[in-house]
Amino acid sequence: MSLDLNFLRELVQLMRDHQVAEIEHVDGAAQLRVSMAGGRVAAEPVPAVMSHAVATPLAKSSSDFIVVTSPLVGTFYRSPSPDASAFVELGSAVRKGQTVCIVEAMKLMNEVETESEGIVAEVLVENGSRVEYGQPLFHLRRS
Amino acid sequence: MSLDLNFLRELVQLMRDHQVAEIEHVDGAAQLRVSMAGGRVAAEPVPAVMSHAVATPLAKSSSDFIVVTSPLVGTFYRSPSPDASAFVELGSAVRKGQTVCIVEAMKLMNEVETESEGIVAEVLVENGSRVEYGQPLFHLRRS
Amino acid sequence: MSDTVLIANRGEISVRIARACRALGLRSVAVFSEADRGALFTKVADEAVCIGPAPARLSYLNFAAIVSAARVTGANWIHPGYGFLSENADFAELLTQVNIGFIGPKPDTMRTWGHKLRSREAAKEYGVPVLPGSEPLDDVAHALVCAKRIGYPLMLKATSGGGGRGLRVVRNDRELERAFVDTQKEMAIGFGASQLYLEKLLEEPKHIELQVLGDGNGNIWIFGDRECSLQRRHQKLIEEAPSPTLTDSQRAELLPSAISAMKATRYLGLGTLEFLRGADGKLFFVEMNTRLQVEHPVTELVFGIDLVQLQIKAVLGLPLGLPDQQVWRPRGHAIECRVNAEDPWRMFPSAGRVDSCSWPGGPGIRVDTGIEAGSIVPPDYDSMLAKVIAFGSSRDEAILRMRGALLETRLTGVRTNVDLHLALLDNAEVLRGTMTTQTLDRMMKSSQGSTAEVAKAHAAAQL
Amino acid sequence: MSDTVLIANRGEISVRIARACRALGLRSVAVFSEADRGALFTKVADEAVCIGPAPARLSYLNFAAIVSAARVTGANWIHPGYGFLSENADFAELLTQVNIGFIGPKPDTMRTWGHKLRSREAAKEYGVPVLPGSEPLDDVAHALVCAKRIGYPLMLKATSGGGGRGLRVVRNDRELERAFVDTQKEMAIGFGASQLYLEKLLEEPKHIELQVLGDGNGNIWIFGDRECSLQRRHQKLIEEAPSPTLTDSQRAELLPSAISAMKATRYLGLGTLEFLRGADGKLFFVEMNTRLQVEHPVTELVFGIDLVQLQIKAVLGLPLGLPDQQVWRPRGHAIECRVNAEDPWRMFPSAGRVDSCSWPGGPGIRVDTGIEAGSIVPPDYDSMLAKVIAFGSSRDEAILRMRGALLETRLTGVRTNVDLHLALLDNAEVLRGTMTTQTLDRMMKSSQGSTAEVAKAHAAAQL
Repeated sequence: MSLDLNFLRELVQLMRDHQVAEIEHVDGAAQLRVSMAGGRVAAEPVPAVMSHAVATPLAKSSSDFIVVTSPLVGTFYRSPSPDASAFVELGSAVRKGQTVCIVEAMKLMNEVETESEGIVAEVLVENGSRVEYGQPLFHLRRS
Repeated sequence: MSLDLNFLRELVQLMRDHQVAEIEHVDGAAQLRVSMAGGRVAAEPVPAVMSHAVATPLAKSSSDFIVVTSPLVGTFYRSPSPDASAFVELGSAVRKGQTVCIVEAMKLMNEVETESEGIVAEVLVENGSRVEYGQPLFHLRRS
Repeated sequence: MSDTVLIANRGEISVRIARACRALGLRSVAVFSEADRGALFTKVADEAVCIGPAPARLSYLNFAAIVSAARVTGANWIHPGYGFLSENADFAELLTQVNIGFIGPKPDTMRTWGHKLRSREAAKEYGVPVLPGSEPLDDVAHALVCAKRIGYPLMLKATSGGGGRGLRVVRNDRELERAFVDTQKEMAIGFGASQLYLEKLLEEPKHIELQVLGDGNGNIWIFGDRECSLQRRHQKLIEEAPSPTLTDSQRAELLPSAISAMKATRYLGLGTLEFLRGADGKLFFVEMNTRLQVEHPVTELVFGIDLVQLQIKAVLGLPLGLPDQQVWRPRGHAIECRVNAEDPWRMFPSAGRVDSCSWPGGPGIRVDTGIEAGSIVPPDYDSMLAKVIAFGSSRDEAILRMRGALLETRLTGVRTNVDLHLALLDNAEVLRGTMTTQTLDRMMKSSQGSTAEVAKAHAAAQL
Repeated sequence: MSDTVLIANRGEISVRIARACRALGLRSVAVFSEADRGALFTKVADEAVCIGPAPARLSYLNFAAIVSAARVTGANWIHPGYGFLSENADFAELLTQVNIGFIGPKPDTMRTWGHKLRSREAAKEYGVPVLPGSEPLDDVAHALVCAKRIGYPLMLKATSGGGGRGLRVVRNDRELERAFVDTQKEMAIGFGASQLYLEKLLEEPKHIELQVLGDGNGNIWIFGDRECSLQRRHQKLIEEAPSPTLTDSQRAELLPSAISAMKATRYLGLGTLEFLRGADGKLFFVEMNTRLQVEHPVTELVFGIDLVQLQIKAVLGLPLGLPDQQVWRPRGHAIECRVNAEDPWRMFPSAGRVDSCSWPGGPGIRVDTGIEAGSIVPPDYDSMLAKVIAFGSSRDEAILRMRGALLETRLTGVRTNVDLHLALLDNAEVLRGTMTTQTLDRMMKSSQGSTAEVAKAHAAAQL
C-alpha cells in the first residue's frame, strides 16, 4: 500500500463527516477497525475482504421478495408459443420448480423454473425483449 | 515510501486543518492508522507524531512560535561574510526588523529581517545551503 | 443492415477493438461476465451485455451465450480478440452456420496453421525453414528411434499444449522416457486429444515473429518483424519492433517463402509467424498464431497503421487502402511493456481494487488499458492491466522514453510489475539487444538476493 | 559538467520539456509558484524549486527568482516553454550575461522576428508575401493618409499587442479616428512602448503556419504546415497538420522564400511563421513566434519527430541527426483539441480541484497534460488542462479517433470545454476543412439557443 494524499484527504473528510475517531487497517492479515468518536464503538475486527458488492442481479432474494433472474442471455418469452397464454400472470401462485417463462438462445427454448414457491408480484421484462445473464425477470411475494 | 517534503507539508496542513491527532503508516506490513483529535483535544492543533516535524511555509506563526521564512529563492548565509560571526545564534533575542540572515540571489545579498521580536529557538537551515521561496529558516519563541 | 461487431473478449483488447469499430463507423457490442460488471471496456463499446458468471467457461468461452448475445443485440460479426475463443476453429465454424461472421481466418486455415504439427508440414512445403523434428509419436519406442535420428537435446511437445504446458526439454533417452509418460498424463487432464512429437532444442534462442495480413484473395502484406525474447514461463513481458538483431539480409531471406506460404493458403486477416533464432543466427519457424496478438501496437507504431482496422476491413471485404508493396519498411522503433497485477519477484498475482491510477503520456507514448481508478481486477482472468508502448526514432530513444513512462506510471491498490520492467531496461543484454528467452530467468536468479534493493531503488525513483 | 535544464514554465509544457530532457539524458529542474505546489509538473522533473507567490510577475515572470533558482540548482540552461518569458529578448539577453544558455533564438533574432513591424520588413526583404500595410503611424492624420493609400477595410494594430489586445477592425475614416485613440489608451495600460500601424483586413481568413527549425549555422528545416483557424477571441482551440486546404503547389510557392529568410538570419531553434490565407487562396505572412508552440504535437505526429528534443539539441549544439532535406513530407494527419477548464458556452473559466480524471488512450491518441486526479487548477494562469491529440492515416480517421477520444475523456470537479470540441467536430465547415477564423464565433451565435441541447447530447454520449 502506498500512501496517497488524495486518499488520505478523502479519508479524513469521511472521518470528520462521520465523527470517526480511529481507522485501523492491516493489509497482511486482512483486518479493518473503525472507532467512532461519538461513543458508539464498533470494536470488532471486520474482515476487509471487500465482497465485490454487485447490485440487483445477484440479490436473488430479500425478506419480502424472491427475485427470479435469467440464467442466460437471450430473448424473454412469457408463453410457450405466440398463440398460447402466458405461463404465469400477476397474482398467479407458483410452485417450486414451475416454469414461469422461456429465454430463447440459439433457437433453443430454455424454460426458466422458480426455485421456491410464491405469488407473482411483478413482471419486470416485456415479452419478446432481450435479457442479460442474471437480469431480474419476476418478483415473487413469499406465500 | 520516499520522504517527500511537499507531501509532508501538505500532510501537516491536512492534519492541522482537520485536527487529526495521529496518522501512523507502516509500509513493510502495510499498516495505516489515523486518529482524530475530535472533541477531546480542543485548544491547540496537535502536532503529528512524526520524526521530521516540518512547519508549513504558509503558516508564519502559531501561538508559540514565529516562523521566519525565506522571501526568495537563493543561498542561505548566516553571516555577512565568511569570516564574520553569525547575525544571530540560538538563544539570541531579536528585535523586530533585525537582520537574521542573508539570502543571496544573482550575487545580490538580500538581508532577511524579522517581522516581530523573539528568541531564536531553532535554526532550520544549514549555512550555505539552498532555500526556496517560503521555506522556513528560523523558529523564534515569543518573548 | 448496418454492421455490428460483438467483441467476445474483455479488458484492454475489448477497448482496443471497440475503438477500431468506432473509427470504422461500425457499432460495437461488449459482452461481460459478472466479475467484469462496470469495467471500462463495458463502457467504451456502444452497448454491453452480461453473458454469464465469472468462470470463463461459463461466459467468455461459452459458445451459446456469445452467439445468443450476438442475436439479441443484432450483431452480425464477432471479433474474438486474443486468447479465449480466438483460435477455436470449431467456434468459427459454428458462426458460419448461424450466419455470423468470424473476424479471423477461415476455419480450415485455422486448422492448418493453428495446429502445431500441421503448420510445420505446411511451412516446409513452401520452403519456410523449420527445426528438425519428428512425425507424431506412437509410443516411447517410436520416440526413442526418432530421437536417435534427430539427436539430443530435444523438445518433447504436445500438439494441444501452450503457454509452457505440454513442453519438456530432454537430453538423453532416460529423460525422454520419463518425459513421454509425464506429458501424456499432463495432457490427459483437460487438454483433449493430443499428439506428442519431438523437435530439436535450440539453446538460448531469440523469439522473432512476422506480422502477416491477408485479404483472402491471395494478397499478402508483411508488416515487418517483432522480437519477443523477454519471456517468463513462456509468457511474453516485453516486445519490440523491429527486432534489434535481425539483419536486413536475413529479413530478405526469410520473407519470400513466408509470403508464398501465406499466398498459397489465401490467408485472411491477421496472423503471426513465430520463429526461433539460434546462436548461429539461423531462423526456424515454430508455429503460427492465427489471430490478433497482444503485442500488435509495436508494429502499428513503426508502420503508422491500425492493424485492428485492417483486420476488420480484410474480413468484412472493405477496401484496405494499402499500397501494393507486400513488404513495408518500418520507421523508428517501438517497445511494449506489459504491466501486470503481480508481485514480479515472488510471482504472486495481485487481484483487487485499483484505488487510483495515473498513466504516462506525451510524445511517443501510447497506453492501451482496460483499467481506470476504481476498477476491480478479478482473480479469474489474466493479470495484464495495461500495455505501455513507447515509440522513438531509434531503439535508444524508445527505451529512454519507456523508462520515463514507467516512472510516471502510478497505481495504488494492486501491486504491479513496473519495477521488474525498470530493472529489465537496465539489463546489459537488453540494452545490447542480445537477450534470449533465457535472459529473464537468468536475471531473476542472479537478483534473488538483491530483490529488496531493486524494489527500494524503484520506490525512490517513483514519483 | 553535465547539462541541467531549468524549465521556466508550468503545467503540461513543463512536463513535456522534462520528458524531452529525460530522453536526452539531461537533468531537469522545475520551478513553481506557491499556487502550483504539489502539481504534477513539479514531480516529473528531476528536481523542483518554489520561486515565489501565485502572481506570475512575482514567480514565472520574475527574472531574478528564475536566475537565482538556476544558480542554486546548478542549471546551466533555461527552457522558457511558451508564454511567460519565452519571447522576452531582454530575459534572453540577461541570461547570456550571467552565463546561462537560453533555449531559443539569439536575442537579436527575437528582436527582429518577434517584433510585429520589423518582422514584416524582414519578410518582405526575402520575398515572403506580406499584407499591404503602413509604416509606424505618428498620429491620426498620418493614419488617415496611409488608410487612403491602402484602402479600407483595415486592421489597426499595436506592435506590443497580442491575444486580441491592441487590434481593431476599421472600415472608414471615422472608425479609424476613434480606434486610434482607443488603441493608444489601451496600450498605455501595461503594454509599455507601442507603435501603431495599419494592415489590410482579410475577411474570413484561414490561419496557416509553418514549423521552422534552424541550427544557427544557416541550416533550416521546415516541418510542414499547420492550420489553426478554429479560434475564439484569438485563442486557438483546435489545430491540425497538415492544413486541409493548402495545395501542394501553394506549399511549393511558399517555402523557398520562407527558407531563405530563415537561412539568411541563421535562425536557431524552433519558430513558427504565421500566415493568413484569404478567400482567394493567397497567403500573407503576418507574424513569427520565436518559440515552441502549444500545437507542436500535431507536427510531431505527422513527421515522427520530437520537436522539443530537436530544439534543445539545436541550441546546445548537439548533432540533430536529421537528413539533409530541408522540406519533409508528412505522413497521415493529426488534430489537437485544447481541453480547457471553462464553461465554453458562457465563457466562464472554471478553476478548482480536479476530483477525478480519466484520459483517453489507444491507437493514434496522445495526451499532454499537467493534471492528475487531485490537481488544483489555480485561477492565476491560463485554463488549459490538457491537449488531446489524434493521429490518423487520413483527416477523416484523425477526426473519428478524436471524437472517440473526447467521448472517453472524463473529468470531475471542474467544467471543461469537451462538449464544445464535440460540437465543432460535427460542424459542416470543420468537416469540409473550409473553416476560417470566424467559424467558431458564427457557430456560437447560431447555437446560442441550442446550447442546452448540445450539452444534453454530450451528456448522453458521455460514458
